[in-house]
Amino acid sequence: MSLAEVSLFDTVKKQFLFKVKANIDFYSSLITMQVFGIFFAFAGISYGSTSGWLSVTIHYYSVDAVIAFTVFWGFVTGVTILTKQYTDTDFIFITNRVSSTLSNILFLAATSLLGSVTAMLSKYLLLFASLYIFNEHIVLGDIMSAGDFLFGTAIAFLYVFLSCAVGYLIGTLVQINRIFIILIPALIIGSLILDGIQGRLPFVLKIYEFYFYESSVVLFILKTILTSAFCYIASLVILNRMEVRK
Amino acid sequence: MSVIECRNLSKKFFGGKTALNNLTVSIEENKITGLIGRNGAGKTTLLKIIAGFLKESSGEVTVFSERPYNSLKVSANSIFIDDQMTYTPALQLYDLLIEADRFYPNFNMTLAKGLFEYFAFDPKYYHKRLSKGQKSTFNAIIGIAARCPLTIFDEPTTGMDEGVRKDFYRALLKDYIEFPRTIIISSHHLNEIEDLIEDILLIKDGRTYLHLPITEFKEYAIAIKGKKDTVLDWIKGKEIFYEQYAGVDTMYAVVKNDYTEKEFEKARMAGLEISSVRSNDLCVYLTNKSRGGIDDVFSGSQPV
Amino acid sequence: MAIFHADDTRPIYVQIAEWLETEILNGNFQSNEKVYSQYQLAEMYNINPATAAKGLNLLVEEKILYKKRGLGMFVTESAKELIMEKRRTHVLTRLIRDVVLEARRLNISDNELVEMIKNVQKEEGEE
Amino acid sequence: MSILSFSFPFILIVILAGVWLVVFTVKKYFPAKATHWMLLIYTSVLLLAAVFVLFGIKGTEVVGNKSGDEKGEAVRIQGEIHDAIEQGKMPDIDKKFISAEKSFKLDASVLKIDSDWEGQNPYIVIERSAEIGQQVKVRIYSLTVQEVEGYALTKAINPPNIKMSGNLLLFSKPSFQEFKYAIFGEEFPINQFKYERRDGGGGYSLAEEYVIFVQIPDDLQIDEGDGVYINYLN
Repeated sequence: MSLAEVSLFDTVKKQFLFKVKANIDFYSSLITMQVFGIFFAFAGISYGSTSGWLSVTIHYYSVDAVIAFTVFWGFVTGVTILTKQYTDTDFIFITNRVSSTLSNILFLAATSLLGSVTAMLSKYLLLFASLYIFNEHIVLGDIMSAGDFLFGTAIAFLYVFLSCAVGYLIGTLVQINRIFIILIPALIIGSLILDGIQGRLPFVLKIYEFYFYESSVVLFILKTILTSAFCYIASLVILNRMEVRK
Repeated sequence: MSVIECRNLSKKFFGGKTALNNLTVSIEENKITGLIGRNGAGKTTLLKIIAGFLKESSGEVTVFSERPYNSLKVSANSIFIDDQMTYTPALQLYDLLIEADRFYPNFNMTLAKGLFEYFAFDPKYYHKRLSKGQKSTFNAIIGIAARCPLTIFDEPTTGMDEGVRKDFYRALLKDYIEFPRTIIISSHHLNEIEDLIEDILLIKDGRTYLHLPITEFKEYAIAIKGKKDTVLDWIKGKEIFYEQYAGVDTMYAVVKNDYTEKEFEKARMAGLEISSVRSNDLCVYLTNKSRGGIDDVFSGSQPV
Repeated sequence: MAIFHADDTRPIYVQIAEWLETEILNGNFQSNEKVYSQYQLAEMYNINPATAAKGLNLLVEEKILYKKRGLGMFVTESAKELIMEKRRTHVLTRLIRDVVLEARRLNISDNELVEMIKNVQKEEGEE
Repeated sequence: MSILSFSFPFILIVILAGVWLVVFTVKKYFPAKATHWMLLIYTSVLLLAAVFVLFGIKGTEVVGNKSGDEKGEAVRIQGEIHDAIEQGKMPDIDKKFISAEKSFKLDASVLKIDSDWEGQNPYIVIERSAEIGQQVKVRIYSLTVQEVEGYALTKAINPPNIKMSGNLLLFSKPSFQEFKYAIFGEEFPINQFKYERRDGGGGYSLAEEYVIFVQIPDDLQIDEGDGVYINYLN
């Protein structure tokens, strides 16, 4: 019997399409997270004052919450996609660790993109509600322009994707040993305490600033893409050594 | 040509449990091999190493001349069916068939559909809601229809009822005749698969105990019954697999069959009854830890 | 290899060989006619084709069948003869062995046994 | 609106149509589960909202310019008005600062001016004029600056009410007004790369100041009420 020669590319493609169909739980969690974020944004901060003849209510909206929730979703998804339930499903059909990881990355990228587009679009939902439901005057220099929308989506995507990558690496570590579930938060809290005692700027904050205070677009793209790449490569190196369907 | 080669293959698990211990075996192309062994003999571990899921601790293993661990080539040309298969809960049974068809190059969708309808599966049902037997049946359909050059069934009939088992084995045989491939079936019920298989691979304590054609295995041992002294005299120096005593001095023994026809004549003349041993019983005798079996436990622990 | 007399435990390939012999005896297969392939037999008996092949090879060894490369197995000219001859000797040997064993259990001497056989022959002849 | 912004709603409609088209054509490969519908409805709602907003938004609903100019002008006009009062050149003040203007016929010889605006004494500047004839002209100059998050939203504010009954010119507080403002912060992924970071926190502030300029005939007598502060130019 002649053996089938399958290419990695072909397998990754098949597996990606399979995951788009199979991993629908992640869409549900994405929507749940974003709807939650939108409610947060609606509730928002409201400020009102009334003098004898003037009543002013100012309603602050921001989709930052939606984006932040999406970033968090990315992290959780990155971790979850490596749990036994999902990897076992992978290995029912043709795959190896490389194709499994590559198709995971593609899936995470695709859903991150979806997530960042919907997160940015949710601004229009807020605008809609503000205009037509709450009859508010919108105080704005400009409605988000097409350019801003695309740019913002791209940057939001990089954040979500980075978060997925970090989640993926942590998910990998957790697959090696459950102890990391406790160890990683412990390390973070420990470093916070230690930095606090020594009066330094907390390490975690430095990481935060590293990405969130970067004002050069090019540097930001480099930072996020390189970090993501590092996380995925490290995961792959580890996963290559790990047994499946134990 | 051999499809699978294992040389001094060992597998130690984290925590020190040795599942395979210097196992050497070679499985030839397009044969159906029955992998037999007691619980914990290392059957599943061996199969999972062959399928590339687990990594060998030492020794050498090749499948299609390639180390199976993490090999895309092995994955593409083999399928591993067991009762632990978890499919994505998002897809319905029929969609799972479509996915399998998309992945496996030789997948025979007509056959899969035919079996799917024969076993009266609901296309819109979900795998995790199936009963144990139905799950096994569905997995078996995938396993047969995938037509992988290396098809591995690890206890495929778990939970199936008698009729379904028969249907499954017959379907497998028919498709094998039409599309020969290397098949390994593990089971602890040899009698179920003895007609189906060509070779038997018996493993015990993580090693190959026997690997030979099933037709030879059936003549591998004989049973002798008669007066204890006569029997003992006759089996002296032979490899004894099993012995049992009944009545005052009747003895039943199973020994390795390397007697000549003349010797059998003589034995009969001496009043010994000679018979063949059922393959399944022989497996049990061969893989028992002690020669006497469960009775030893009771005879050894007389109340004081 | 029919050393085991309990028929139900005889290897399946032996049973297949015997069944084919019967088919030939009954005239279902004539000389130089093609018999079932190992795959047809495997399907009919629900067994592994290799086992079925062993049954066929048994008959080839006994010159009841001959192989044509790439075409299959065919019945030899002398097949019927050979089968009848085999069955004759086979059945007779078995019966005689049973008689001898039973006689021994009943403590009948060899001479007595021979005498008994002669008597039977005489009775048969008179009728 | 740039061309890109203008065509944006169309792009969104095309995307929406595309999503639905893909779903319907690949439906057989795409088992419609609750999640898929959820996803579909969710994206559709978002896209529809976007279309509605981008097509339906009217200039009046989006208020506010960056307040720099307006605020600066308000400050400038305060100076100008004070100068004008001192120099008696009130009519020269830019017309755009007039937030209300009214004129009344008057037959009486005495004009009573008062205000019922408690706690606030409108500042009234009176100029006698020979050419005006038998009437009273009132102009209200608004120096009010309403600021929300750094946006000046003054124009929408009503001026004080002016009423003439008999020979009483009465000023009262502006009619009740309710403002509901929505402020949309810029998303952090966009905000991050802008040098001028709008950190918000401007909140809401209202600095009200009106100067009421009344022109009367030369011979009219003024009876000052308690609720006003009057300054005569001549």
